[in-house]
Amino acid sequence: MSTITAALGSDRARRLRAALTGLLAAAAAVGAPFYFAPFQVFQLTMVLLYAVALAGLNLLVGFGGQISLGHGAFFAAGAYTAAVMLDRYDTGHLATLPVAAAGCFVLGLGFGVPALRLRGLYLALVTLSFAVFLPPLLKRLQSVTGGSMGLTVDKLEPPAWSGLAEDQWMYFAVLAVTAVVLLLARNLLRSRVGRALLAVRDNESAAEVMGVRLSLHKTLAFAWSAMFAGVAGCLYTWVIGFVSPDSFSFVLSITLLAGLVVGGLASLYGPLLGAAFVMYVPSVSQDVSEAAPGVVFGLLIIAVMFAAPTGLAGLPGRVRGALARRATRAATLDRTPGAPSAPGANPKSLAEPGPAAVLTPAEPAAVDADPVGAPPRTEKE
Amino acid sequence: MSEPTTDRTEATPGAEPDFLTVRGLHAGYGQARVLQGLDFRVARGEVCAILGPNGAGKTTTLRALCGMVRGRGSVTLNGTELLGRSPEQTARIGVAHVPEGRGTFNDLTVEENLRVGAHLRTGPRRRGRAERAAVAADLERIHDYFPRLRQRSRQAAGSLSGGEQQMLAIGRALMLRPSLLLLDEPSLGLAPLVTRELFEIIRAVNEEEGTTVVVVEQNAQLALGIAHRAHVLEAGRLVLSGPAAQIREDGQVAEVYLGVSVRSRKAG
Amino acid sequence: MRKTTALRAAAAATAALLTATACSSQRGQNDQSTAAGGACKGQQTTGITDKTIKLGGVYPLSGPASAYGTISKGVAAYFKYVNAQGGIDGRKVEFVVRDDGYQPPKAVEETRRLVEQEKVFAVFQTLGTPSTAAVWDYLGRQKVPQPFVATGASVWGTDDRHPWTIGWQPNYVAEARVYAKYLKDERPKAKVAVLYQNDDFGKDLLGGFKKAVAGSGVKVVAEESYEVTDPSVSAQMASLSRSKADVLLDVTTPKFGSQALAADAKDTEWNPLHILNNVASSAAVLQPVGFKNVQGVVSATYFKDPADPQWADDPEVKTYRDALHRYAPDADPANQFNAYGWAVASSLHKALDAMKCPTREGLRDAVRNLKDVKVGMLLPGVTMSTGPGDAFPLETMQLMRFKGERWQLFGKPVDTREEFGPLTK
Amino acid sequence: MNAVTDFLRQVVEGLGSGAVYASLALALVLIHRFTGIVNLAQGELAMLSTYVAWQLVASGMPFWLALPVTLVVSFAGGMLVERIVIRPVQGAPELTVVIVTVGLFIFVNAMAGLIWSFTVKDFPQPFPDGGIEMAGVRVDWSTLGIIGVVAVVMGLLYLLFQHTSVGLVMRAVACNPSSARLSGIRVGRVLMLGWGLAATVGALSGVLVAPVLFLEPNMMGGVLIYAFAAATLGGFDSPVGAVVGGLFVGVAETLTGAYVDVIGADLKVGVPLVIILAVLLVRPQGLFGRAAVERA
Repeated sequence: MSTITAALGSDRARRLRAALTGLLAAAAAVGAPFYFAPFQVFQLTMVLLYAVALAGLNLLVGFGGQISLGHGAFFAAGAYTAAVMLDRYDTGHLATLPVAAAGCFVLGLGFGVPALRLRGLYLALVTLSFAVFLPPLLKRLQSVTGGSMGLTVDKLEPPAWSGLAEDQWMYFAVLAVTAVVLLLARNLLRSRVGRALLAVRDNESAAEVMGVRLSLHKTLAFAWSAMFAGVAGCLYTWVIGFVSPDSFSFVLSITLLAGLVVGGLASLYGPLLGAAFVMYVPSVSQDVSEAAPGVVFGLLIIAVMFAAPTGLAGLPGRVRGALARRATRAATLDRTPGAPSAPGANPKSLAEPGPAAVLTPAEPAAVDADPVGAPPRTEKE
Repeated sequence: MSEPTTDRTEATPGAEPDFLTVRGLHAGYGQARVLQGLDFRVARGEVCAILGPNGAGKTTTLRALCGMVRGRGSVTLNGTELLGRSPEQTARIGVAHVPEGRGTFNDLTVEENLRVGAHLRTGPRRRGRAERAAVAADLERIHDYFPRLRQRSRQAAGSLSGGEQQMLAIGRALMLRPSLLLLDEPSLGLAPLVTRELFEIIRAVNEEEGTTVVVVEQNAQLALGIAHRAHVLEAGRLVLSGPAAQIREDGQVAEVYLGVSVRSRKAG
Repeated sequence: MRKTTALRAAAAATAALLTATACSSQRGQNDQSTAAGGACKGQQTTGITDKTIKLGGVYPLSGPASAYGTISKGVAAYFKYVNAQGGIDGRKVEFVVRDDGYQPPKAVEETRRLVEQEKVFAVFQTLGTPSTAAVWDYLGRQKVPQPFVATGASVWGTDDRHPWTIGWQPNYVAEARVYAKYLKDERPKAKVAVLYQNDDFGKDLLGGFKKAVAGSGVKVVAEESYEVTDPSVSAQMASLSRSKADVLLDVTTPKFGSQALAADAKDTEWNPLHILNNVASSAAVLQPVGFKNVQGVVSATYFKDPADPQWADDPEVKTYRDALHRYAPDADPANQFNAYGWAVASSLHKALDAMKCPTREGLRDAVRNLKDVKVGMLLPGVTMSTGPGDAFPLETMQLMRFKGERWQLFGKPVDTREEFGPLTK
Repeated sequence: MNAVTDFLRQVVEGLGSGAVYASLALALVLIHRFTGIVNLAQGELAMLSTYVAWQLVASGMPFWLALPVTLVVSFAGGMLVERIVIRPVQGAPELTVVIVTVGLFIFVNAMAGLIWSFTVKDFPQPFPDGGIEMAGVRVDWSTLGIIGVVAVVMGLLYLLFQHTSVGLVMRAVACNPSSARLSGIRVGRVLMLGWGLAATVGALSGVLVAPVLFLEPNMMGGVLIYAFAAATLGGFDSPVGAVVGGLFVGVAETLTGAYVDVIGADLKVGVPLVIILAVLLVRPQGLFGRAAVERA
């Protein structure tokens, strides 16, 4: 009984601490634009908008298990939707957001259908092709997109009543959208859709047997994911005020994927870390080596993957795990009390049937795992 | 129900009682500790059955022996320590492990599968005519044990039936000319008739080749039928050890530890 | 579970913020300093003192366009050379280079870093049309001069809403006009096939060419584009060869220039007059193709190619080689991009010398009021001129033909202003 | 020139680019087959090998000596890359390994720029100038040479895999590494061997295409995308598929670029992709890929 109270107490304490930290983080996020220089506020704004795109990609790659090398294209589609609306129809910034989101959602649905038939690499290639194909297409549609010169549009201006500087206003606008999007992503994952997605990722046929409507969920995952990327693109147009086809080459798509993996797949806050990585590390690389920033940047990517194969988000867990293992080794004989399944009768035996933890649930999963040191495998379908 | 029930306990070829010695074996996956300290011995030429319910640690025991999972304690084969070695190293010492789920090379043909088994002898540095002849002879021998493999020699392993794949997996393991053969659930997913055929062959191999066999089985009755000795595992510990016949005869013990399979035997 | 996630998110956000803080502890902006008195009263003096002048440039040091990154080395070498000579009007130049990887959002970030954190006097060169277009609004609003951008798009000179930004090199339309005039004079009935890069550079040049030959007997009969991401232009060359045109106008960047020249040389059935645009006209582009394969190729230029033996004894080129050797030992003096950097930096030197006030406004006005300014690295006869209604410093080029192992200039320098009138939108 | 000759000429042109794609696709397929990952840095490693060859030739070594030296160096280099860069993330999620190759891509590209600058280098053409006339169409020796070498490499790989014990072991590892280990195969060494082989094939690819594309650090960047497409079309597991896929992509792209005005040279990159999508929707495993074999 006392343990339960203690547990409850510690649970409450933990919740309290978490709520406090959350409040602190919110306060920090809100206070940041007043503390930092405008240039740094701009950098933070960029981190947030990349995080939106990465969160979208995470839905697909991290939770859906499908690889997309073409999210830069959805990003571009969102950015161009906003830019064209501002340039030709003078709609005002706010109106561009739902249109870009809806447009990319539909585009994602369109891609989601063929994506059903494709797996792994094949899907990666088809999406990559889309990313490669989009810039020349944008150039071709010169009358609308401004061709290779791109479009310069107005940035988001603060209204007079706010009393904020341009950077601060943009930061808050992007922060608001990011917060909504990240919450949406979180709820999406906790909803039936999300659980279905996870089930599909972990075991497709089993999920199907369970009655998950596979095709629907996979297609929807693509659509949501594209929508997030489109929203990020729209924010990009608000913040940068300039779009051109060559801003959205396939390099962007690969950068996004790299950012996601570096940040941490299937983690809710991995996208934030990944976005910070793609935003800050290139400049850091230049500070290290002016002659060849790429050398440093490439090495840093590899180094992070060595240190944290599951991404930066997984790093604390890995460290904790390593520490725990060390602790376990130190106290091998310490046993968890478990329900003894052996009968009271102690038949003639050479070994002693002592009480032991019931490890049954742990084993099947572990047995499925590849043995130590086995190379990673792709699905060979 | 006719079964291969000669009592082999007395027939234990116990020239070297300490061929395989397991002492204080602990093993697990990550933070999950599965084996909590095992001690047992297997004599040369003996068939040893490891029995127990699901999750007792049977598979883990075999994996620790062959190096697929890391273990602590001591496992010696003919005086050589096995722990701390990788699977490829234990294979080179003479341990052949037929994993659960068979682990055949499905894209390769049946004959290629068997040749991979002989790879250690046909490696880059040993390509003499004598070796090639020896491999051919071994192939012939395996084909004699498993005539069905001969017929399917050019077929892809992936196209075989479950029983044939299991035979192929054992055949490939034998191509290593192992001194210790580890079999993990050979009956899994096979029809009863096929299973019986398979166990007959395992017994034949043991008798003719003198290969020491450690077999893990859910189907206790079958395993006890060919084993000399048996160990019963529960929750990572040995709860019962003894000559196979004795364990088979002890109905109560069997029922408690081995569950359904024994009851079904009684029912049958 | 839920709370721990929130906790982690909070921790991540805090970490990100801390990173940002760690990246720079400088705060407070917009504290522009202004000149104290005299005619220059109230003008911005950020980044300039009596002893120093701080300039910043944004170049692609990484990424797909890193070939152009070396321009910054030419520029930096010039400033170091000048500093060793006592500086510009007694002011030592500090030149800060940032890398944008040829990505516009990065260009915005790095330009803002230069302006807000480094507090540079002027952003001397952004490279590439997309990167320049991404920041010129910002620099205009901040009233920071953006002189002599490293792109030849005509828009820098025709636009009238960005007084703080100005180009330098002859714009692509002007270059197209030089070729158009040459063809109209020499081959009035020429049928022209065009290979061009599918971006602002290729389209600007092609568009300018078409406009310049409009109404004459010179006709464009075939055009093929390529993307910078394409591996090669051989398919495009095969298509163009079907047109059987008399002239091939080759609007490419160096690697594709080499490929097109090689494809032309290989094609024995089609032997057009090959006009190679200036960007790809370096001897370094022609040499890999083999000099025997590029005889008779025509191009136009405005500065001295350091790889060309005819300038071997030119005093400015000698100075350039020595300076590069001393101040940028890892840069190849024969690379025309280094020479370009040297030329544009020395042009800025002249503009800074011409400032009436040592202020940002002074520089803005100075670059728009140049009168036949001579620069050592420019060809004889090519001078910088700007004025009201003319925001193109260089609009003169001279034709050259490849003979033996080097380019030979021929004809007089063509002043496209005189020939075609001022360029407008 | 009549329409037929003209068409043939475009086909030959397409085969020429196709052979370039095919050569790199072979290397991609090799690594994928043995390790199950896509090496995005494959093109850059090939470029690096080509620079090695260039450096050797530039320092006075005859081409036909520099070539085998380069291949040996590349083989060793490929093994080293596996050991140093890939092995530490073995067992990590597949995407982690892919991103490591992205890092390697950026690193190698920047390194080459640092060492050899971005100035275009000329690379000796191993094949004679000129070509032969066939049905009024001139086919360059270099095109024939690339196709020939690619065909020979493909044949050698086939022999290696199907008729040698090393090939058998490599296929066993590709098929089921854990069982291979239990058969006493040193899987780590076999994986190194796979990377070494792929790097060698890649080096050959680089050396073959360098005279046509001209050597600079970004030489293989564009090729990689097409090679990726070729490998996908071919099924990602089959060397034959990679070569057929490469040639197909090259021809399809050239023909549509030349004959379909709406598409033109700028959008021709979309053509092979549409075809690939169509093929994949009918055969998700690609033209030559194996259908899924249910693992028991």
